[in-house]
Amino acid sequence: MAEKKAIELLETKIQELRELNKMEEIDMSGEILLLEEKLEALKIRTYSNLSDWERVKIARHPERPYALDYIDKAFTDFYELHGDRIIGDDRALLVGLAQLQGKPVVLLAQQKGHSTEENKQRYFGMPRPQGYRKAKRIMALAERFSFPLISLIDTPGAYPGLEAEEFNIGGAIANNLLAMAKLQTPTIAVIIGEGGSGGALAVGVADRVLMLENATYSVISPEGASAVLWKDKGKTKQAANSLNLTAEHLLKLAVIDEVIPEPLGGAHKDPQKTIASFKKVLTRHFAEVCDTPPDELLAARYKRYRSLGCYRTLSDNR
Amino acid sequence: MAEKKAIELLETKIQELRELNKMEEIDMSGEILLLEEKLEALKIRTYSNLSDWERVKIARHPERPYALDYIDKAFTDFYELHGDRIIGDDRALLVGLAQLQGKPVVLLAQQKGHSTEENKQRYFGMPRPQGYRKAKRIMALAERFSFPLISLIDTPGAYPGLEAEEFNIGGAIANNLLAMAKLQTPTIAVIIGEGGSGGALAVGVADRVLMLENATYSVISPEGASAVLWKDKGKTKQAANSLNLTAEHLLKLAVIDEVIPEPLGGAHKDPQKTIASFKKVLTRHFAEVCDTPPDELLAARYKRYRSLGCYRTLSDNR
Amino acid sequence: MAIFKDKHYLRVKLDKETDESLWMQCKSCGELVFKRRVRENNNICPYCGEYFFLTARERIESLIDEGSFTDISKPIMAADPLLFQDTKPYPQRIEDAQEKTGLADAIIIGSVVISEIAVIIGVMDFRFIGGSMGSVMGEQICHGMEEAIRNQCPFILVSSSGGARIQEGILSLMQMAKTSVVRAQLAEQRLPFISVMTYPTTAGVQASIASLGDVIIAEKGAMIGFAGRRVIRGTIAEELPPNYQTDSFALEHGSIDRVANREHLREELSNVLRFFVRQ
Amino acid sequence: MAIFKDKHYLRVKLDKETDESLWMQCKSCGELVFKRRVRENNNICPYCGEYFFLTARERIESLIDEGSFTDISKPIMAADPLLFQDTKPYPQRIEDAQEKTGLADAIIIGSVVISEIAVIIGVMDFRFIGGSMGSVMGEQICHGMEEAIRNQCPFILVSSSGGARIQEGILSLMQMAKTSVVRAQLAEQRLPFISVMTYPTTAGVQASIASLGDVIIAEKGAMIGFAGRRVIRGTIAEELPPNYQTDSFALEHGSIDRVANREHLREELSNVLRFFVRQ
Ligand SMILES: [Zn+2]
Ligand SMILES: [Zn+2]
Repeated sequence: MAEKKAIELLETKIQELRELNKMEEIDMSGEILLLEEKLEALKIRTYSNLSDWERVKIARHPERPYALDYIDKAFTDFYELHGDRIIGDDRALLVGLAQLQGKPVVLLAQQKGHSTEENKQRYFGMPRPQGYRKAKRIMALAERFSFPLISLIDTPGAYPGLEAEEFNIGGAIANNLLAMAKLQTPTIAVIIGEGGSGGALAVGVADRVLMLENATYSVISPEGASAVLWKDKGKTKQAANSLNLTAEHLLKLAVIDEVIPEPLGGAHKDPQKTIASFKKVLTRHFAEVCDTPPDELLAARYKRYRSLGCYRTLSDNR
Repeated sequence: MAEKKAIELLETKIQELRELNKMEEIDMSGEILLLEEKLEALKIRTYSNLSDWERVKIARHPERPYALDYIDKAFTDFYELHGDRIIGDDRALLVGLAQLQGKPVVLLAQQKGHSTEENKQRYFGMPRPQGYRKAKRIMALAERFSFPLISLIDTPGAYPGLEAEEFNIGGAIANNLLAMAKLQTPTIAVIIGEGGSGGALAVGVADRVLMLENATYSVISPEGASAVLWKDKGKTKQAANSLNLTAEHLLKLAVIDEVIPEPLGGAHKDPQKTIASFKKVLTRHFAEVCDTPPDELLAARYKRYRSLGCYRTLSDNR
Repeated sequence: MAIFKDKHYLRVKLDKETDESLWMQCKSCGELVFKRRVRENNNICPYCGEYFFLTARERIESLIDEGSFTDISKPIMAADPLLFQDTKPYPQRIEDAQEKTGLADAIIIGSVVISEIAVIIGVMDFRFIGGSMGSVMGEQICHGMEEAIRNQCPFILVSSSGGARIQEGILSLMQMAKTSVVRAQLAEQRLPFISVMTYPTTAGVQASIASLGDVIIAEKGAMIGFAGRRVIRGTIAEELPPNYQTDSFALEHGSIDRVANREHLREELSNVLRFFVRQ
Repeated sequence: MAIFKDKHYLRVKLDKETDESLWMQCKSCGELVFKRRVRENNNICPYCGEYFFLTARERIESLIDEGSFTDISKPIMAADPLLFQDTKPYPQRIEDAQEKTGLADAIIIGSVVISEIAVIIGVMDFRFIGGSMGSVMGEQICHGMEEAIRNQCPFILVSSSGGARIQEGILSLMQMAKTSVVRAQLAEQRLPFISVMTYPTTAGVQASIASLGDVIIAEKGAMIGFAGRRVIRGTIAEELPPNYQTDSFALEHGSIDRVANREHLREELSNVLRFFVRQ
């Protein structure tokens, strides 16, 4: 905490010196360089050892870039498609066509709101069955036209509510898992913020799963785990550290394929840099999957998910 | 009208004579035979020249056998499946598994209610989107397991109401048409009562379309046509006679493949005989479609629907 | 039926009424407008933005690269299979509609170019017996899709229809199935079908081909739905929301992908087509 | 872990508590009942009809032709990939559950015969950490489906689970995907999958494999849904109907095919299986 204050102070100081430096008669460039080095060192010391709970907070940071920021900057010609053709149009899970490196792709994007009003409309980024069924409809479109499918995942979870249950949200999620298992087109999922349980996985079964450095992906929120396992709302940090929900952990567990680096302190410190980093990693994987014959992709996808899990074999004489 | 009264009187008289005949000392069999012949002649005279409007009334007769009567008597082991997996379970369009001649089939059955209470539950036989989507779900099941699909059609039409519109009933019907066009399994549709426009067709695209003698199948009800075309509610009979909605007409128009005979006066006069007649014709077609390779069925189905319609070619010099 | 003298029988003549006077009064805002100005403005009132009907030919012109239209409609017109007569005989009704519109039936099929992309387009004309779908329209739509398959290009259908052509009875109902089976062929060929719903896209057309687009775009102000207000009130006396069956209702309830203003429809089509056509 | 001495480590021992006394009091009606009578009655109270939990092994016995059960579960048990510790270490929790239930984990896979039809069945046991799905359950379900493919026979899954095994973190979430990809193989092979939902079938299990049955049958009294009452009230303070997430709620809202009483479940399975198995 003290370190963060120091970083802010240093940043202000450097800014001031830069202003001074603009006047012709004053040359502060030496001092500025010195301070910048100090700042960088301090930042590294502060941010490179973030606890898992700190990363949870970064993943949820309200100024963190959301799906549409990536869509605007890393893709071109986003053409949103609306509606599940059945009930409605979910605003927490957007779908549409876009171009990536001159190729058409289908996007699935979980989108949080920046304002209270927007969050109300977007159910705080928690998709309802309408959203998942819209996604499923658009998967069929992707398959028909061999458009690669790219999911941007950022949700606290599927929306918990009476309406969602009435419209069989569990069945909607299950059917998306099945659809993505069979989908005859290249698929990439990127967890850009919160990967909230089944609500994230429902658009996250893919040939490549990438993850921002400070994003999280978990079977339950730290708050939920704290309440369920410890029966104590105060164990949130401990739960966060136990759940192995950061990109670093998930890479080790072979759940994701690559970690997309963020600027020191998190994506919100430099959205532009983050999105550039995102695009760099994404396009590399994109080129790979687009160059792989569909049959191979499906076989590899099957193998990947079939082998997920960790258990011990029992010997007969134990 | 007078003839119908005469028929009833004769029927009562014959019944009385039969009672008398039971007494050992009285032999009325000659008289009975005579009266029965008279009755038969009268019935033929009365019923074989039914007007189209009279057939509409027979098709809607409240004592006419409904889908479940056919299912009970002409099939075995009906195992109903419920729900569209999305919104609800429609009671006007039932689906399930059953056996026909020892073979498993999938049934789609539009079911009217016999009582006010039942009709309320079944929306007077008018399916809602929930029903059409349940049917679509079950078509996929039929396809997966190569179960032939048999539809029993009996509806005034799809349910017109706000909820139905909100749940995109038009889209639901359209998607069923598309699904039935492609369905990789033998399909038979039987119009057993009212074939009410798009609501009937939505389960009626098939390799064989059969129709009870007094059933109707129409783009609009006579009442609707009267109101729309004549702007006069009194033109119902005239509309009925113009619409060509009886089995006889539809056979000529190549919309249906065979007319299933009903007892004189209509199915409700002798449901058992009607169902036997139904079963006889159905099983013949059933055997045929089951013996046809799927590719051939699909090609023939395509050709059938592609060629429906009637128009004139314009010559260049007209 | 003198209008069918040459091969280009489907060429739209200017609506007579339009030519009778130079000015018209907007029914919506009451302003007196110079007709040509309205026409040049896609039949949108320049004062209040109210949309007036476009004829099929006007619609086509408003959507395509200039001069790229070739009429490829099949040379067919309605028969009278049922010898149908309501307040007038069906053949008479057809002849009247042909005289009024200069069209053989309620749809034109064209080979056109939109933003340099060749497409086959079908456009309905509401003036022709309410844009109703009978055997001719069904056949023309199928023909259009088959032409798209032959040319391996996208198919666009602009709907403006109250539903089935009652005067052809069951045969008009069967056009719902007929267009659906050919639409399945288009899907099989992985060719895109863009459905544009305008005022009105209802009943038999909405419950079949119009709802089967890979992408469904509604024109602002469209009416979209299955059962009209009158039917619902007649059957179940239900209270209906003010936006019932409007474009916003359809979007809110997830039945369509997008809504576009008439003046942006061309750009809209150009934007979506680009994804489907490999340059 | 003495219970794993022989190969038949999954054989269910009688629940100790059950053996301590001969009588039990029904929580629902308060009647004192002879335990054996309850057991013989499918764990249904003979007085009020209340259902008590069935162990996995009891469930199997209640559904199959007598003596037809062979345990074909994979010989595996939970690892501790995250070194997870809440109020106790995860390995300890596993050991406690194993001691209590005589099971290696919360599911048994069996090769059984139901009405003379050979099937592979998977049955969850709620006593084992709430029937939660971790790596072992995911693997066993996949193994069961693969055995069904090998034998070209139907697969039945009887769910009783509160959801994912939190102690395995993301790996338990991944079991939803894992079981779904193998389920796709079963579909590819055109083999039937009958999902039976009992009390409770919720969260991760309901939102994956349990909802993917060709036919879904709920046991009367089941709880079916994604988010529990507590979560919903905690998040949005919404009023919930009294039948929330009951079998009747699921049936009414179209999420399941059928509801069957426990005593009819065997007949129910027999009835449905007959359609899918060519004699
Ligand atoms: Zn105006
Ligand atoms: Zn009791």
